[in-house]
Amino acid sequence: MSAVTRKNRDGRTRARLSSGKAGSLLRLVFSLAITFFGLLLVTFLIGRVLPIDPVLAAVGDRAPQAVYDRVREEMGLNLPLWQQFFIYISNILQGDFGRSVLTSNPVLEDIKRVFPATLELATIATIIGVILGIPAGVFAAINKGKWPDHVVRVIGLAGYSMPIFWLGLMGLLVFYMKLDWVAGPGRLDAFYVDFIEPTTGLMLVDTLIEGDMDLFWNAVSHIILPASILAYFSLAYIARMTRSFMLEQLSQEYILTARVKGISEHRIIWRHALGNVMVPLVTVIALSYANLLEGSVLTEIIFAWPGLGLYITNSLLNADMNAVLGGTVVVGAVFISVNMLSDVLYRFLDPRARR
Amino acid sequence: MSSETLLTVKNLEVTFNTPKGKVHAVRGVSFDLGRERLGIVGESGSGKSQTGRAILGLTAANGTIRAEKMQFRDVDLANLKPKQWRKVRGARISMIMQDPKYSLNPVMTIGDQIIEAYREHHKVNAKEARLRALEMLEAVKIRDPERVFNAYPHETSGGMGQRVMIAMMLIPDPELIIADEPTSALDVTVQLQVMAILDDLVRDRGMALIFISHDLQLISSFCDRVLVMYQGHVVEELRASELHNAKHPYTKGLLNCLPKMDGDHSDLPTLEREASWAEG
Amino acid sequence: MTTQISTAKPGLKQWLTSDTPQSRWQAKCGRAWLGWIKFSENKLAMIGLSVVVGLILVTIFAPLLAPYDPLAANLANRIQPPSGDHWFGTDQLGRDILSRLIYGAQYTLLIVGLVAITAAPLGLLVGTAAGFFGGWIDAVLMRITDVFLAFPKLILALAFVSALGPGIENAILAIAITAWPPYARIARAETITVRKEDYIEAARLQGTSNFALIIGHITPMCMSSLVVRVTLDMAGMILIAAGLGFLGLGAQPPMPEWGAMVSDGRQFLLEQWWVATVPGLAIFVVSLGFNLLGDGLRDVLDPRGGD
Amino acid sequence: MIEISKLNAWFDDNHVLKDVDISVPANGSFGLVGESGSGKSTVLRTVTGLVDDWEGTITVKGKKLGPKRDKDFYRLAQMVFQDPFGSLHPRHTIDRILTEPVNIHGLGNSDARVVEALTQVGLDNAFRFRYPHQLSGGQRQRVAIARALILEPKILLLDEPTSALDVSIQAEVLNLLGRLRRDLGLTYIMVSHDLAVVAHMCDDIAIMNHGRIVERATAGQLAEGTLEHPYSQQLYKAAGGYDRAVVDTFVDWD
Repeated sequence: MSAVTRKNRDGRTRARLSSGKAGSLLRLVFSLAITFFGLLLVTFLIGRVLPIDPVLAAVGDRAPQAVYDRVREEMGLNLPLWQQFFIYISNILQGDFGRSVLTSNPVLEDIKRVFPATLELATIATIIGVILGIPAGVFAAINKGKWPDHVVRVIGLAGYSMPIFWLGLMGLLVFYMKLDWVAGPGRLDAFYVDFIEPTTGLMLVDTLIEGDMDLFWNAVSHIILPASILAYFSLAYIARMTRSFMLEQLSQEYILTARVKGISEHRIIWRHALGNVMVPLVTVIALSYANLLEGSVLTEIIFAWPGLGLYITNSLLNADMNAVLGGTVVVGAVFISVNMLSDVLYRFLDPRARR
Repeated sequence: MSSETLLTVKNLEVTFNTPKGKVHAVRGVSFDLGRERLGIVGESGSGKSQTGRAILGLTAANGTIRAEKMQFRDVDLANLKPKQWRKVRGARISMIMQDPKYSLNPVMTIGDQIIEAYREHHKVNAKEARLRALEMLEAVKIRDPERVFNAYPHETSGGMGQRVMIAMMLIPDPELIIADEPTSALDVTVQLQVMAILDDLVRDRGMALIFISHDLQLISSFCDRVLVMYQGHVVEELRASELHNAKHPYTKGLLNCLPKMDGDHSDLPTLEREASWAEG
Repeated sequence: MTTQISTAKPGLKQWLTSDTPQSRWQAKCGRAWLGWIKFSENKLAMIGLSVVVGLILVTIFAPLLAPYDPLAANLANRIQPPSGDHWFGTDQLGRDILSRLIYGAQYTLLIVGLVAITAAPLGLLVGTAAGFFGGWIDAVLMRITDVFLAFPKLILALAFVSALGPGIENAILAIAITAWPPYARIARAETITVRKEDYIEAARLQGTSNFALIIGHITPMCMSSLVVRVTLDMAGMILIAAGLGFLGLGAQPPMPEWGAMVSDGRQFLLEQWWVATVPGLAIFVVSLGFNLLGDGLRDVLDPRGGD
Repeated sequence: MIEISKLNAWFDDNHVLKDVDISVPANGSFGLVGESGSGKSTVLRTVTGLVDDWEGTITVKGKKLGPKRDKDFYRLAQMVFQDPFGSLHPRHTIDRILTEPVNIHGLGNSDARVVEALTQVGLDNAFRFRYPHQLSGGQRQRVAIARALILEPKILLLDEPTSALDVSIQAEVLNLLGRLRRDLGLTYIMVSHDLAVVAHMCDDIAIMNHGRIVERATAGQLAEGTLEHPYSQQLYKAAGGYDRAVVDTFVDWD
């Protein structure tokens, strides 16, 4: 090690991944690949330790031993573990997650069908969370220690503390069953379901494409309650982080500089301080978005929302491991990608991170 | 210098409410300022910086400023509303702070920050403001103003950052500049270069300057008059050229305890503090 | 030492707030006292603390507090509304909901306690080691952390529980496995900021071993933010545990676990709303208690206020 | 006591020390002066083993140093850092800060040693169980010196020990350091950006710029101002305070 570096030193050409823009991007992609590999390894191992026999699940428990052995061989289960893992990875890289026992479709096809529903829900929730959460956090920070701060703090902490399945049930009880302000479970009323051909899979977009406003408003009234409930969590998180970032920035010396210049308080808060807050806040928003994508499981169950969370849970309860592991890999991959995206965005927003 | 008085401060008091009780940072400071360079010198905790900030009404939220009189030309600084303060800050009184690493906004370009300072007080279009900002960068002897204009603060060195700071604070053409340890974060030679730039600009534009520093030697070689502060009080006021005739034991002690390049390795005289100094 | 304490006795408070402590013990007490003063000024945090203390007391004294046997079914007395006999009514098997709530507290406390004492030290160890040694140790440990962080928390817990079989032990294990990565991240970040501090280098220059540096010098600097984060996370763990219970993957019937109780009440939601509402409120209150406590601790221990 | 020759050091790809030679006799006091980035502190950090990537020879008390420092080295040479607010562990009492090195080296009798070290630096025993934040800057620096002394070293490496202090406190600490060197027969290498401080404290002085020693002088030569290298002359002039005419003669040494 030291001999090599010493030799290269005088030419000052030590090869380092971190040097240069391309290098740092390369490093990012590299760590992404490693993380994804780890994700596959863990899902593979979970699939292995499961007490559920995948052969039995495929052939049924009344199949003769010969059939059982043949299927076992077909599934590659008699190979050494590392070979099985290799096959698993190469299948997944080709988009082959196996077939779902429950729906008897290829798992990838199932995921393509259900994912837009989750995406739609999480996106609307995040938009609501950002629109309300950032101003609430700023408002709390500039009134630190006064009642607006306490109100935002209590609302936020309550959001963190609410069991989401319970809040969903209570929401349904009050706004659907008692008040009838919103529509109930599902993405559309049962009556409408066959009217719409999925183009993008996003109900609000599809109905607009078809130009059917009745359908559109029906979809809105279905999504508004689950999205608001998810948004509450995202709002609580974003508001809290905005507040603490904001307080940190407001105590910085450049804020004093701006005051010395005679800049208005309004501009100091929204241009100077928030400009700096946005840098770390992007990561927070990305994280909360990724969390909603994965965390909507319970909400989807309560609202019978045909998304990824409901799909994974149903498969899980029916021992449909291909579907569970496939779903987990997809959610994990989305999570990793969103994180990487926020990393790239961070570099873009913070001049200090650019090169 | 000229006999015209710009600023009169009488019995200035700055008090902070801390969890441990009240802290009196400044206790009864009075002085008059003409078109001159006034140095305020003192050790940490002497209240010198808080005196400077109080003149701009920028004491932290947990502090209160009280003064019998704080008159800047036609403005009564002791009784200003936030809106009126904004017309004074930057436009008429400005301040240069210690470390450009912290006192410039890290996510705004240097050009934008200078333009912001200018347009807050001068109604001009963007093109005109840009021109003025570039001129100003040239005036603080930055060799490549275009490049620095588009740069972010972290891309500049300490000395260059402080020149940018000077450009930003002088561009609205204020009458009084308060410089709060403007060069303590810099290396000695850079420190003097930055001071020379400040020196020239203040002289050319006929501005008054309050220079706050812990460095008695530096301040006496740069200013016309020096206030020596100790624990919130002004213990002595003297002409910079008369420093060697200082009368107060604190001032004398400060001068004596500096190591000198005379080849003498024997112990330095130390400063024996007396409680009576803090009673003013 | 004891004599010194007694001579300083004129007031305990004076002893605690002394500027010139006479012993290590007094210095430590004085520090703790100042922290407590600051903490107790925060009313919300005190509410949180009392909820948590209340939870512990209820767990300990459950047999004395509960008016009925939590498991005793009485089909003649099914889904009764709240009354003088049954303050929170009865469930679908005629069991007293209040008694079930009281006995259910122990599961919540057990889950939170076990996860905290397993996940937090693990995260601390991984994070400080990664941050302190840097290089390939850091790279390997942090990639592993990232992998676990990339997993959807609830789904990973679901997968583990379904792999290992439903039950409270497996729920705890599953939650612990998903809980440690953020602690490792925090500990690493703190370690990296203090690693290059002069006081660490000074200790190194006195011949302090790496192990002693991590344990004696770096860990104390990570503790504040870690304690805050763990307390706040306890609220989240309660919610995940309840979520697993709700899905039937946590504590198994007839155990009176709060999440499962909400699930039981789901079918009677419209007419007998209290069956689902009351245990949900209990989860909410306890979770809020931990959140308030953590938030207050943050103000005392971690003045920077970041997450 | 200390012989350094052809010392080179690198931070990543930056060559921060270039062929530095220093020789300090026993009970001598050597001063290194330079501006930020001159590499003056790196010399000390390399000697103490805080810099990994270096070449050259460092001989301390006749023993050539390898890549790693052993416990014996730390009993022989100790360092005092610049910032007294950063060099004491914020969660440890003064007592613990001073006791720990005694225990690490198994010297025993830690109570008496702690008291003695505090007395040596002029601190009352009342400070013993305080935390660093309860002390002033000067008191903290005294504790840092006590920590260095408690292992009874022969060499103190002083990295700008007074630059974070007020001048009146600086005088007290410099006097303390001078007295300790006389009384305990210590050998010093002192790093500072302040020519006057170094001139006051040291017999031999080296002026550094960009990792290189550009000039060597004795305290007597400094007193007379007979420096030859233009960079040292500039530094010397700058130490004299502000003079508009002198500033115009300055050259950037980048």
